[in-house]
Amino acid sequence: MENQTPSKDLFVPVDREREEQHEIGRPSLSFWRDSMIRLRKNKGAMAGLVLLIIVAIMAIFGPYMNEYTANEQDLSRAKIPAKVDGLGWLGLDGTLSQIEEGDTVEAARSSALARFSNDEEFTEINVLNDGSDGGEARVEAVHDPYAAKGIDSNFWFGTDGLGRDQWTRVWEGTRISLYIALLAAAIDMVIGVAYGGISAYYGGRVDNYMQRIIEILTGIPNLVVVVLMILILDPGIMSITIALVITGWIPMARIVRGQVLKLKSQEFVLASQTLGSSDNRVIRKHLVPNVMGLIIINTMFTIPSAIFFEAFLSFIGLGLPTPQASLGTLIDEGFKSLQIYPFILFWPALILSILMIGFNVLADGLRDAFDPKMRE
Amino acid sequence: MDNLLEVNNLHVSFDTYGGEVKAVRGVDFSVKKGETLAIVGESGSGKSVTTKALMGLIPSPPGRIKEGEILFEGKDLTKMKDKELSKIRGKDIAMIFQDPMTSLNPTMKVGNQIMEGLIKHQKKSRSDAKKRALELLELVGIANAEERLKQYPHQFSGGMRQRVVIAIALACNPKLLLADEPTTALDVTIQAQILEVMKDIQKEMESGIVFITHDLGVVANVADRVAVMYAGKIVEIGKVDDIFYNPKHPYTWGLLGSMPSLDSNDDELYAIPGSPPDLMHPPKGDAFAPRSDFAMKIDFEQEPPMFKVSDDHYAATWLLHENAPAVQPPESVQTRMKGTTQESAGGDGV
Amino acid sequence: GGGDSSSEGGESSGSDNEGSGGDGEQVLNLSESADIPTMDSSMATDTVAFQWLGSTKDGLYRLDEDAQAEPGIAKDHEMSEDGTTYTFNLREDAKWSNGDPVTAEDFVYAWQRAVNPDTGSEYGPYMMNGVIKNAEAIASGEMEVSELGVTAKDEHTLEVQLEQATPYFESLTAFGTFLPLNQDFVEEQGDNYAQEADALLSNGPFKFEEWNHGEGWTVVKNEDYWDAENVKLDKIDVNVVKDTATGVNLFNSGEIDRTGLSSEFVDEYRSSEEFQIKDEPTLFYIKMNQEGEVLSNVNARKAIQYAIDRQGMVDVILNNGSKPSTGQVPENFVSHPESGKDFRELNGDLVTSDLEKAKEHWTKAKEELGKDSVELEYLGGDTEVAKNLDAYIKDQLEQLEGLSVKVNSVPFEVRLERDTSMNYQLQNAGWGPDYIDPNTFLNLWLTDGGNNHTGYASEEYDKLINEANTDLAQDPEARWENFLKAEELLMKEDAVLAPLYQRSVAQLQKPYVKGVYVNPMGADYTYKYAYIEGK
Amino acid sequence: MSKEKLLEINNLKQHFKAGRKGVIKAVDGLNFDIYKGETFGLVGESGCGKSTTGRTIIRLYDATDGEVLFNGEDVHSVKDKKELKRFNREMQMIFQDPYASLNPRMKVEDIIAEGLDVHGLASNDQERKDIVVNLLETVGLNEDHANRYPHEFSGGQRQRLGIARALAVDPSFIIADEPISALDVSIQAQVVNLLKKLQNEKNLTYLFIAHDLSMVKYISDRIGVMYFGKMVELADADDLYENPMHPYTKSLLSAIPLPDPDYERSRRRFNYDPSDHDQSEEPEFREVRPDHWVLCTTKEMEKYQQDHPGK
Amino acid sequence: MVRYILERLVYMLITLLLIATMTFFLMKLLPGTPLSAADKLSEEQQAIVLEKYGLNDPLPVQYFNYITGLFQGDLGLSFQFDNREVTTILLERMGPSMTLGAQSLILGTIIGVLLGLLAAIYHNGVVDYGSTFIAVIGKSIPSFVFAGILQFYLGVQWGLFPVALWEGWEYTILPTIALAIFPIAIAARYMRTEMLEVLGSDFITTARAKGVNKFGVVFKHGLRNALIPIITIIGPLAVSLMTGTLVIENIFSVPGIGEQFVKSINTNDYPIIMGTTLFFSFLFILIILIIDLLYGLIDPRIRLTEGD
Ligand SMILES: Nc1ncnc2c1ncn2[C@@H]1O[C@H](COP(=O)(O)OP(=O)(O)OP(=O)(O)O)[C@@H](O)[C@H]1O
Ligand SMILES: Nc1ncnc2c1ncn2[C@@H]1O[C@H](COP(=O)(O)OP(=O)(O)OP(=O)(O)O)[C@@H](O)[C@H]1O
Ligand SMILES: [Mg+2]
Ligand SMILES: [Mg+2]
Repeated sequence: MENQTPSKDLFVPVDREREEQHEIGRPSLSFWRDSMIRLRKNKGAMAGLVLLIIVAIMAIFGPYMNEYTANEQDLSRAKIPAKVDGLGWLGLDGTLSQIEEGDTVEAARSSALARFSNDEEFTEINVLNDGSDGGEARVEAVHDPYAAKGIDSNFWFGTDGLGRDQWTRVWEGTRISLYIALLAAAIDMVIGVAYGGISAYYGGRVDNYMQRIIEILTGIPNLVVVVLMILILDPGIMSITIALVITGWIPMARIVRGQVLKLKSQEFVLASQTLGSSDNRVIRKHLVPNVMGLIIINTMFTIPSAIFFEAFLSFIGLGLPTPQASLGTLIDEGFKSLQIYPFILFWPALILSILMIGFNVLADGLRDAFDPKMRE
Repeated sequence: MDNLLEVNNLHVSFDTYGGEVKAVRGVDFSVKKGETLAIVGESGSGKSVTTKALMGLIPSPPGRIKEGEILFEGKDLTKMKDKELSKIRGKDIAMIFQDPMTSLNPTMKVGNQIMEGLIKHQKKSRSDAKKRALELLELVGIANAEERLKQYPHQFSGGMRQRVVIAIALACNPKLLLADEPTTALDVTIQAQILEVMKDIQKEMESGIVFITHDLGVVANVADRVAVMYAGKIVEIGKVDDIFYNPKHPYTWGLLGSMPSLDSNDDELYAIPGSPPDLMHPPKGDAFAPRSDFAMKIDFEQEPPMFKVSDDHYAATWLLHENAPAVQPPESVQTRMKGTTQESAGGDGV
Repeated sequence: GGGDSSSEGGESSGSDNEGSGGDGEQVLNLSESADIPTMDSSMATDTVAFQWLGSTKDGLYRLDEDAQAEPGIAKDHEMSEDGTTYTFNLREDAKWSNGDPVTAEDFVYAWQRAVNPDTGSEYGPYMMNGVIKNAEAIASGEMEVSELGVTAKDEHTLEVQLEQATPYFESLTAFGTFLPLNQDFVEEQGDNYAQEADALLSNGPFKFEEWNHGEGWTVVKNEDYWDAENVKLDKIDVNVVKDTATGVNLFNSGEIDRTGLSSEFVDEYRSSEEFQIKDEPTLFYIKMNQEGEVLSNVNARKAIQYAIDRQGMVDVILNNGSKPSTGQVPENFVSHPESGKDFRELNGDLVTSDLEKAKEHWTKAKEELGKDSVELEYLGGDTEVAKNLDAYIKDQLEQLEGLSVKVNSVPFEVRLERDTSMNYQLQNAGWGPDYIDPNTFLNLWLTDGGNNHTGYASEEYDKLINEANTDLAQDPEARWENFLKAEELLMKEDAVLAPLYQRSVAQLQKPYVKGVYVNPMGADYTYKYAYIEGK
Repeated sequence: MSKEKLLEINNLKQHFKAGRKGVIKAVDGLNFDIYKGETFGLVGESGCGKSTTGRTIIRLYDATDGEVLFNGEDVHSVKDKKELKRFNREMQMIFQDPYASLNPRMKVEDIIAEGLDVHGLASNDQERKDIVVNLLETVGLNEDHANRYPHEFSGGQRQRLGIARALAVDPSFIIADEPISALDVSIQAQVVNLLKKLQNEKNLTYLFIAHDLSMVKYISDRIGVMYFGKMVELADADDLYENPMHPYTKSLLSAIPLPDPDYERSRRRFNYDPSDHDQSEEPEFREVRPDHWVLCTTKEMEKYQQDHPGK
Repeated sequence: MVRYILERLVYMLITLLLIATMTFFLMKLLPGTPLSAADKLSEEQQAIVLEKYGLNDPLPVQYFNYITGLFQGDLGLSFQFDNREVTTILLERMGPSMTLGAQSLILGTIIGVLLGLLAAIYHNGVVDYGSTFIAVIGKSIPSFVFAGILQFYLGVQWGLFPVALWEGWEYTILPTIALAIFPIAIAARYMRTEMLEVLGSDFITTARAKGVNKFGVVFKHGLRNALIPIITIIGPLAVSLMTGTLVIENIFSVPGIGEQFVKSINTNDYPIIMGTTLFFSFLFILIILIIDLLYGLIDPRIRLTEGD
């Protein structure tokens, strides 16, 4: 303990203002700002957000960044790979290669050449193994379709089976995928939130009936409903959206219902009721703002599944009409030539994966950010 | 006398987004065999963190013991690895938590929860462990013990659950029992029963108890000695009678004064104004000064040391300094003192 | 073969290869794209069923390597002067796989069953109405089944009365619906008939040994077959494989001996010695609904005919050996009765691709219609190939100034319905032959043709076709002339349809598979003479 | 104290459905009056139906049976929305949990002004703001606090906000449902002092629910003790403490720990066993002594009267 | 308990009846006819054939017939597979789908739960990020792409497993793996969150205060509690694995029910569509029931409140 005695004049009572005593001891951060701070600290979520923003920007401006349009076809330049000046080292040099084996180098060479319609002029042949070690001869043929077809401008993502520019198509596809996802999510949010909210708020019999309806709806397999919808309506964005909306809102309704049930017996809601607030006011001012965080998060999770679902519909042939393309249809199309023209699959799959990862990570981050329990 | 537990200059901090929370800022106390030390203080003053630190249960990250030693039978617990600690936990030092509703595993039979520690620490066979569990349940006053062992926590009422928690803590005859607000969640009547159970057992086993609460009534009931915590520090410590009948720290006055006594009249209660300080930025000087009616200039500049009031009564307030003006505690506190005890305020800085 | 008007691309590819085992094991491993819906010949409607009916049963005739009728159960036949009565002499040594002899009664029973409305057969009435006497009346329930123009003169003599002379009747009898049925067995099995491997009787080269629905089936050589000595394969193992890539993977890992290729795979395997192209007489074309304002204009239709570059389409999009189609009767399908020249060769390219001409016609059409811009809806299929194709066609057609095409990709069922109700403007459609005669392609466009649905009504055309089927039925050359003229009228003058391509199927087949015949109709392949060599 | 009845509660029952068949009789036949200007304390163990009583009175629940007369009018028979609103202005409630009772997404100003908005008590924004500031000052907070969110406040301050919200509509009767039990000891006194001050200033009537008997005794004029949905004893605060009659009341009183070690060392606890009662007849709520009511049988009443001879 | 199950079963019947009714009428909205050769038949001819299937009766009559058949366990005859009983077809096709579904569910949950556990134990460490990454990837790659890649590399290139077809247990390996990736992702993610939450709860501290070590805390105390919410998601997951496996069934040539279902939709085979829908719904409701019972098994608190 201290030995030197503090000076005497310090021992005088202080007259404090009472006001001061009521000063608030804790930092003043609003709920949202607090959440945002937490979100910002979450590197994964921020990376996801940045990726999403980049993809969204590209979806808007990408198609205008080169001279091609999405549906401009030219069969003579079909299926050529991506070429970006200066990125040749990344494999974006616009060449195709094929490795063939044969008993002799010549045999291998000719079958490798046949792969490129025997276009010797623009095909370079590298002998990988001349077969002198007793094994099969291996020959790699590297074909330059740009040179062969005299194309002087580059296709950044290559072209598809109809010679359409993949760059433009992929970004327009992204647009459609994003549109489908957002629209579906929005309507799903509206229906799900309203349904769950009403069911929980009015409770009792209303709740009972509404829950029975949900149970029956969930009893019908998703696929059944969607397929029926798409068969009855014309296929297209609208029917896909409607199909999504018909079943997609159920999880949201469940979540909102659970949340509202919990909130509804919270004392601040009771307090509002004792003040004579109408149901309308209680819902608007008290319930909705408090489930909003959860709704946003859940929507974030809905979006990737909507994108996925659309891709699945394309796979089973219930997707968009031609020549419209979404990332789903592009991937499905590209998947068919995976073994021989992998680049057709690669680009849309890359963008889709970025979107998925972006939404998933962001959703995770948001959930952590909005959940006070995750505070650490 | 040999101390069972000795805590010296304990500092515990949490690293949060907002910065370092200095939850415990230099705490010293000791507990002897068979003695009950009560720690009181308002919410957030660092009572739980202190006990958790004793058990090595501070969640890390974000928490860490910054400084200090915790000597249990002479061995420093802060230097031990988790493995060694887990041999002491439950065996030599046991803990009872505040909320009986959440501190039992809902998916495990009560019997198994009691037996778990026995099997681990005393290497008992299942049947021996079960016998002991039966004994324990009877000890804490649960009837039909045999049947109860096979039930799950949700089949117990709150009071019974808290008894189970106590039984778990007592399973291995611990030398030291840490009870963190063991009755706060309970009704007064049940609380009284639980306190009785605890006292009986202590008598039988001679264990030392650290009893945390903010209910002064409970303290008066159970404690031999009392430590008053404020903002991560012990501000006054002494025998239970010293604290109740001769309190020296204005915060202790505040606490005592804000409890109406059954025979008090209709006057205004003495209320401690304001709210506790932000532990992320603890104020300079005496942390209680901003809320104290007796604050002096020095309180805002220099931290008060522990002044000795009597051999086992210390308080950290400048009011005990020889230069301080003599002040009288508020009236409601004075009535409590009943004039039964010693001199008026004033003492020597130590 | 069954008229296959379904959408693009359903390759039902078999592939064969020896199974396991060393030299001489005569096992063929194949895949089909779908399960067999039914093995009941009266009820069958699809290519898979007809394929395996054809492999396990003999009708009166079967098709040989050159798609000519060769004797099956019938040794030979006589035709009456007027061509309306056929008398078939059946072989005596033909047996069912349960030992019963195959008799004329079996045919009578089978054919009557096929037209009996109680049976609910779809192909029975379709194949027999207007061909076999009284079939139509029986099928609509107006006449007793026994009135059908087919009678067993004795155990091995079958007499068939036709409504009118039908030059292609012989090839028709090779079709699945006309296969015989063992009445006792069928009735004994009742509802269970043709549901499982053991509820089937075979009188053909192979018989069912195992049938796991959805998964595949196995047929083995039928030792009771009258021509068993010419059957070399011991066993054909068939698995259902729906996905092209899966088929290719199975082929490469040696599980199956033949697999179909989609265009993407063609590039990869074109240089392989296992690669082959199988031509089919199936045509695809754009139907144009003349009841619409724009398409009632012949110049507009001609513009559409001319606008499409078919070569690029088959080379790049289909990429499977399909050929541009320039008429409405396929290449290598029928040849002139005298000269033996191919129908297509004789009538030449009725429709060509010529953008200049297309634009001329289009300008004219716009003038006549008094419109500057036109939007047309195009009904396309919902498969991937179809979508690519439709996107291409849209692009091609939109080269015509002021024309915009809205593609609506719908499932096959929906397209059919909208076809029937004529609720379309442009439509991608296809047709495969039911028998080997130009008539199977050309009678569709009769004014009251059940499948016309284009609004095309031409007295002249009707007269040409009807004449060919009645007055000229016995005069092959004159009949031929009529068909040539009719096709020209249909395609060139009246521009009813815009032809697209004649389908081929690209596939991989192991080189050791030999002796498999490809048929233009009915069963796609004949395995009777197939064998494994050099595996 | 004028003995004018503000609230009369007659045979109030509130039963909840539980599960398929079960019924929880949370409140089962309560009878008591609350006089103008007094504080009526309601105590009892957890789950005995105190909150339910409060909430039923203010019509958060529709009563299963019985009536609640407020100034002679039955609250529960009012169906008209306007009439109801009138009651809402007269009767207000302060809740137990200072964290759950304030909407975390609303600013303090809007929370306090909610009553003004609902009843249209402020004609313009300025007036609304003024009233809010006034209220904040009444409960010991200030203008600066109006723009903050609830979580920026400590428990005691939050409870003040709850009080300010209730005061906004200028009620004459306030139900305080354990307004202090979630608060720290040092803060409890602040809130209790505030409630007392307001009562004096505005002539308020309180129904004060708590299980902490020392605080109840301090604040209440009369106290009712509840046990399993029934009122077992009702008397003046001092009378109840000095002459507890019903064994449950005795046991409750004997269990309160007091901050006095000497007292604690000598305390004797009294255990309540419901089966000790006289089983010969249904107990009824009887006036054993003037203004001292106990739930008892006639035999028990006689015994109580002997044990506690009149004042 | 028995009473509770019986009650649920009755309720289930009612739901199924409603679903049957709804699908029945939806089916009538489908365009086209179930005739595969519709384009070849005249309208009169089509009418005759439809008559045979009873499709020309007035709607109420058809409905009545269908529902009465239903009560006798008769789902009708398939159109596309002439004369075959829908029940037979469903039973045949169910086997492979259920096998794959069950295998992948078990594999997926076990791996997923382990991954999630590891992530929770080594919270914010390399393992955590690794398992999160796997989970995100698992959710982000379309299953047909994943299946195709598995088939090409593990089957064709490396010859580890059969490429496709359905001829024995080893043929289920690749499709099971392909299907399992989604449950792995989901289970891992939920497990992590739940486990973190559970690890922060009071009874875990109690256990640690008893001297239980980290391992014991996680497995003896944490797992069971963390599993409770996971059970909830397993229900719908199980149903979708056992029914919606169309993509995988196509790619691996599995004779399953999902593939059959889409085929039926494409051919307007009403009886199969309805039969399958009812079967799917039945499965769904059944699984929900099982899950509810399972809850009781895992969570003793629910046992008392629900059953008696
Ligand atoms: N995990 C943590 N992270 C950050 N801060 C923490 C953590 N645990 C405790 N604290 C802080 O440490 C301080 C002391 O907390 P402690 O739990 O010891 O209080 P207490 O005295 O037990 O209060 P109560 O009476 O409410 O239990 C508080 O300010 C609290 O916010
Ligand atoms: N909305 C409700 N539905 C069903 N039961 C209820 C409801 N509200 C309260 N109960 C039950 O009614 C009984 C009385 O509850 P109440 O909340 O009134 O008790 P309390 O005396 O206020 O207890 P505490 O001191 O814990 O606040 C309890 O058993 C409770 O479970
Ligand atoms: Mg604590
Ligand atoms: Mg309460």
